[in-house]
Amino acid sequence: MLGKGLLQGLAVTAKNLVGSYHDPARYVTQEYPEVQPKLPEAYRNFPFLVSETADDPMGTLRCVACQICEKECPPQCIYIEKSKDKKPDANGKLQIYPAVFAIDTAVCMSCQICVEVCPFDAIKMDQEFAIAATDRFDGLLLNREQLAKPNAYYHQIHPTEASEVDARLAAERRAAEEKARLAAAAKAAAPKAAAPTAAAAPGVPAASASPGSIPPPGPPPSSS
Amino acid sequence: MILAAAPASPADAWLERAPVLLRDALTGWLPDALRPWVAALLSIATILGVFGLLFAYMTLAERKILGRIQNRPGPNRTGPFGLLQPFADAIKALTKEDIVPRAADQVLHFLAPVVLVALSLIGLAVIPFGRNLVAVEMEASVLYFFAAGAATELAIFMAGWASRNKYSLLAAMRALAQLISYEVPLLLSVVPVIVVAGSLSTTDIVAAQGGWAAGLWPHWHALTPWGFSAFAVFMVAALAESNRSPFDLPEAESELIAGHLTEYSGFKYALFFMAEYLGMAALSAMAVTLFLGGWQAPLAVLEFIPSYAWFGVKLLLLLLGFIWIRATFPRLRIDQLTRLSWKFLVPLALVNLINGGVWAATADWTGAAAVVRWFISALGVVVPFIFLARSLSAGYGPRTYRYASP
Amino acid sequence: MESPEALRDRLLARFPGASLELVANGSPSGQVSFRIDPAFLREVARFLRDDPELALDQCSNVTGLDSPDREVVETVKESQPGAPGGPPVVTERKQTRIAPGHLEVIYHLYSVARRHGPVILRARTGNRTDAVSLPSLTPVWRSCEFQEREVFDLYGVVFEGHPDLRRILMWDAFTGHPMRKDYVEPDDYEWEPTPHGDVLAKARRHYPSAAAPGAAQPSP
Amino acid sequence: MMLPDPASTGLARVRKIEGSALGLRTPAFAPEEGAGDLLEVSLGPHHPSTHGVFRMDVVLDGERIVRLKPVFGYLHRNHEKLGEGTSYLGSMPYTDRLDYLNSMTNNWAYAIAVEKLAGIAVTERAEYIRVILAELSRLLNHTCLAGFLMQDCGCSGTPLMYAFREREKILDLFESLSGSRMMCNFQRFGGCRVDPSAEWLAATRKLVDGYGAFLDEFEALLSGNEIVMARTQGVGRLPAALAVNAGVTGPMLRASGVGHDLRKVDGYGVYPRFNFRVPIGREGDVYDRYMVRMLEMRESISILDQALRGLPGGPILDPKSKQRGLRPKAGEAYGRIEGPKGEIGFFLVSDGTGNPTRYRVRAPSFVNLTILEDLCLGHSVADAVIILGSIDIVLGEVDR
Amino acid sequence: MSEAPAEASVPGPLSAEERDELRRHGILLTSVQELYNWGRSHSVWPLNFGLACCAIEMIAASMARFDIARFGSEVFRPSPRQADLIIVSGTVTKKMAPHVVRLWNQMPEPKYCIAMGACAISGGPFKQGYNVLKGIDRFIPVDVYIPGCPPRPEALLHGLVQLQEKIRQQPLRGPDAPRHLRSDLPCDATVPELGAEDIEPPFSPEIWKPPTLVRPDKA
Repeated sequence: MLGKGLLQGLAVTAKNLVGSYHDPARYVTQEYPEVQPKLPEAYRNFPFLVSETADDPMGTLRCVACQICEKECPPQCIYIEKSKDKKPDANGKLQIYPAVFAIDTAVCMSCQICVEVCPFDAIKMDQEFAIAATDRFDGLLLNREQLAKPNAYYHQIHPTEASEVDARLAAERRAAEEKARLAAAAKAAAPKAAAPTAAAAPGVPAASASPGSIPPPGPPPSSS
Repeated sequence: MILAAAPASPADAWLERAPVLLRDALTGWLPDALRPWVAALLSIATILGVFGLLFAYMTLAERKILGRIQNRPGPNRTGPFGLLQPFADAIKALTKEDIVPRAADQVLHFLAPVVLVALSLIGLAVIPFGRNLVAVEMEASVLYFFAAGAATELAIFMAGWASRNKYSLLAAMRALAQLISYEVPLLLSVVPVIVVAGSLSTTDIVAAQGGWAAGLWPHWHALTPWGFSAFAVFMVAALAESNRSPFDLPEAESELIAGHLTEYSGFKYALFFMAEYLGMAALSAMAVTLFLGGWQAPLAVLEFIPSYAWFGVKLLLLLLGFIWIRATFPRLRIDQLTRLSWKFLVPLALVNLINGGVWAATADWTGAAAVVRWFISALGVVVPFIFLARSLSAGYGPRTYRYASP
Repeated sequence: MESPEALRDRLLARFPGASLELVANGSPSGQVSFRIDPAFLREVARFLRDDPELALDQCSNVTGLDSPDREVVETVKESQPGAPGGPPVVTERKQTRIAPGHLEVIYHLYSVARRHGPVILRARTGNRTDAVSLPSLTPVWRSCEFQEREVFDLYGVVFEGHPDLRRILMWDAFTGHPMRKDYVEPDDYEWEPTPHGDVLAKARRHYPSAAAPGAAQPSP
Repeated sequence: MMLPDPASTGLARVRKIEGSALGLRTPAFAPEEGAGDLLEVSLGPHHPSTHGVFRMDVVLDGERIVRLKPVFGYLHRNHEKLGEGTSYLGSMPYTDRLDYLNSMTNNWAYAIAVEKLAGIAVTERAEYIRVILAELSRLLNHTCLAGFLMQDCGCSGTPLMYAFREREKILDLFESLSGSRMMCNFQRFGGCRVDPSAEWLAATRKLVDGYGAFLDEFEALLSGNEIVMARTQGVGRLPAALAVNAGVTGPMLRASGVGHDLRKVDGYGVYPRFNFRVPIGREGDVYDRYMVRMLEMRESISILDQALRGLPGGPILDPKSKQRGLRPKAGEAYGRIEGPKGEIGFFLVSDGTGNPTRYRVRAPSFVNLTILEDLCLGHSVADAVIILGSIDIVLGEVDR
Repeated sequence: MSEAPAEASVPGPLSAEERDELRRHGILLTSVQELYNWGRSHSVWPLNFGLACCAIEMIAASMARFDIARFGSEVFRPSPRQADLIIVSGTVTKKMAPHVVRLWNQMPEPKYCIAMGACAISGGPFKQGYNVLKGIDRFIPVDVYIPGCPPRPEALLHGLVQLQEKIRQQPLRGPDAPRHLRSDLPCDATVPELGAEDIEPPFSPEIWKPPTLVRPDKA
């Protein structure tokens, strides 16, 4: 009969109109600025650099400026300059560090390939999405200082993943220490031990416990 | 002084008489010669004010109700509960740059929105908003109303043609087709009411619908079989006349961008918007007057509520219906639109004409005969509806589907 | 469906003059293809479509492929008459030659009716500059219409017999064929805060002032 | 409070301008002898119903279409050229942006092509996860399509809102699994990137169980609606023979009565293990295309149900597979799957280096548009809009 | 009110905090400038215009879960004549660029532009493509940049709130006045032509200056 379908349709909309006042399934709005979205743990938006501690982010960056992410980044939005000197990392080991590490969020597509290819667990995905700016270059080009965020923050946004990473890093560190100890033992057994290097290599295991022992990062490299 | 005793009839209640008393208080000190003029100006101002405000809040209500139907709140942060939203929109529209294409017909381009708003407004003059609340009483007020209303589509044509834009031109052609098709059923559906009420005056028609059967069943036209049919035809035609979904072909967004509005910006565009809502309100007010008993209360015991409040409630319910329909239905195609009119609404209205005539002729049937009268009238609605609906929906229908053999 | 070799033999028997070559595929996918003399392309295609056993009624994919001109180093043996009576002196000389490139169009055919495929056809143009025309297969399969237009647009293959051969993705006034390997993009370099080696070189070209002394430059 | 005269404050200014809004130059059209006054209209590239930046150059006789030429390329983002300069892994996130409603199926099609090219095996669990995600993607695509189609028919957003309400639920699943709502970048060569947790599977189960009820309500709103039927039945008829010859695939081909579904024909992945049917239409008009998708969603629910129940354990990525620095042997491969819009295929040519020498996307939306003019001729503008809507295009895929 | 324009030109006698305090108590309007800015900031009607992936998230932002209507911005106008805001949502190709600029020119003042997503800001992941415009700000003055690929609908809402805030802060006189009230700025943007190899000009010289190669962190 003509009109049956029309009435059926009207019934559906009426059900939704009434339902929006009592049925949460029919009133799905999340009022954004007041209600922040519940982001799932896996959510990714723009990368950040993991540093071990919050009080000295530049000194404890995990990144060793190997530039793999820069090469693999599909839209080529990462720019890294290696440092000319070495600096002790969180473990006290002398490492090359990124003198410049910039990510252009105006280009980044948050594909997380940089995270996948990073062998040092140094770059991870952030969950920050509200970074709209009125100026493109001041607001959207993130440099090393803006990108560095402490491991605690990583634990906060990706707890499961961060624990896994920490466990893996700890295991690696233990293995490295073990190896270093064996090497040191072997060298000690040998008549002449290269004492200075052997002492430097194992380093201080828990850097976060004694951040003061780490020398502050050098002055930012001037433009060549 | 006024509430000295309980009123003998609802017409004497203080609240009921408040608008009239207010008018008299405002004009009472004037010389007699001036008094009707000032009173008329006052009613114009009231209509403008009330319907201006109604327009503002109709837009908000539409946005909010549409929102609710679509499971969301709608505007809610401009002022408390979003109540200031229409004013923000008005300020923006007023201060927006006005763009006129150089190729456009400058005069018509400017005139179209003005004419449209004016024509949408003047129809309101003859609507009795309550007992004794009508701006202009005249003998042929129904005729006057439809004469004024018929010109609105012309204004849309003006807008579409003057813009010199291809989309606007298509919209103008559609508006004309719509005008020609839907004036006929609109008017035809009113004729039985005039026949039954025996008058062309809106106040008389409202008066004819007064009273209740057993105090429960009001004598509204829409509650009789022929009246219901006429009401339905009237409302469908009213939807088309006010270019509301599912008949919003002239400004069909998904096809013609904004149709005749494509070249309008700023305040002129706001005027079109206003005209659409005013036209919708005017036609709804006419439907209330003709079919829903005007300002009459639905139950005898509810008469203590002032008549204009009842009118307002009925008007708002009809407007809610407009919004509800808009939220639900897709749009018709232009050929289907005209076919719906010529092959369905017009024949239905014509048959209904006879039906209404029979009803008028059998007005003195009582008792068991009244039941027969009802039955005949119902038959006169249902049978043509079934036949016409069948021919209208020939070729369309639900289908069954097969599955591929693996 | 018959094996590719059987199909090749059948096609050769049906079209005696056609040069038909079975192109092997080094990848594990094993999708072999037939390279066909362009002169016979349309007839072969029509045969493949209408043959009741094959019934390749759907041309799923049309692809262009660019093989640019390349340098070939050849070792040329030259024999010169040596000392009288003695054997000729054979000298080996390395000689570079420009092997002309070509454009290739690849058609992936499937049968909807018989549910098999793909049969892959390939045809080559003579070179990349003037002999770039191939017969259009749009009269055989409608699905080639836009895809051939795309190959024309991006590779510059001219399809003879195409009903409406215009640029499809780029605008009409555009002159280049961007999918060719030697296409040079217009210099609309966007200043990038993250310049990489080659990007930086581009930047220097684009902003000559940057190379001027005194202007701050990022280190490469 | 009274506002000062806008002109004096400069708050508003009147501008007289040349040209008309949206006016575009259209190519000249020579009408045939005896034709009436014809109107050339350019629908798009900015038009509410072209589903993005697409243009139809239309010649109208009254409102009847006598010629229609689609114009492409307004979203030609050089996907294929970029693919030739990027590593095999690096192209994966780009495939997300082809048909941006269905990144999961694009990923799968690309992964299948690379797996064929490099001879990579896929683990059993990953195959099931791929099926689950592809069917969720199909639900998402068809739901959104129905919403957009009804928007084109002139609905004031309500069906689209309901469709997007459900879409958000599916996107929540995608997001909690892959980390992104739309650009999942999820499939890897030889498997998937993340193993779904038990909670994720439970959430998916909940969605699948509730989806049928949503479809019922959605169909109550639309499928039996007289206006919808009047608008869509008999409009844009596509004969089966033309559909096959023009390379039309997916629900559009099936609506024309050809039971061609790559999930059955190619039997890729683990689809042969599932019991499902392929709905086909009779008329091949817009209504059939809409209904076939509706019915397909019900089959997808059934596949999801079976896949969730039969999901095996094990690794999600073939341990022998390589992602970064993949260098397949020289050769070529064409891999295709049944995407929600039709056959989506990738043709890759390798020369043994880390980048493909040719990276070609066989986009279903693009090929399906071949017959757009045939479908629209003789119909009105309003019909052309819904015919385009029923073809279900995404411009990212059409123009690539 | 005769003193209204004068009031508009100078900052009101009240400090911002006092004004906020008043506003909390429901006393809203203190000057024409504020009324004007309040009106246009709460009635930003976007153009119904989408380019690519970001357009889907833009649509999602107007749908039930996010509901851009709460800010009074759900009135997506199909015609540029009635729109206040163009959300450039997606990759602007060179073929499309003239149309986008023309749409911008067709919008009446005051008008705003949001560049949504990486592609609209800089060409994003596709910036190496031959047919991709490297940032819509080469032709159109952009008010708010929203990075992301695509930005979440919440990010778009965040951008919209920023735009509203920006509108509310605009003085109507002086060098910081909005563009449409300044006679020294052009009314229309340059519409590029499709040339033989590239669009001509590749950028609008009045709006965009090619930046010098100085990295911000080193300048």
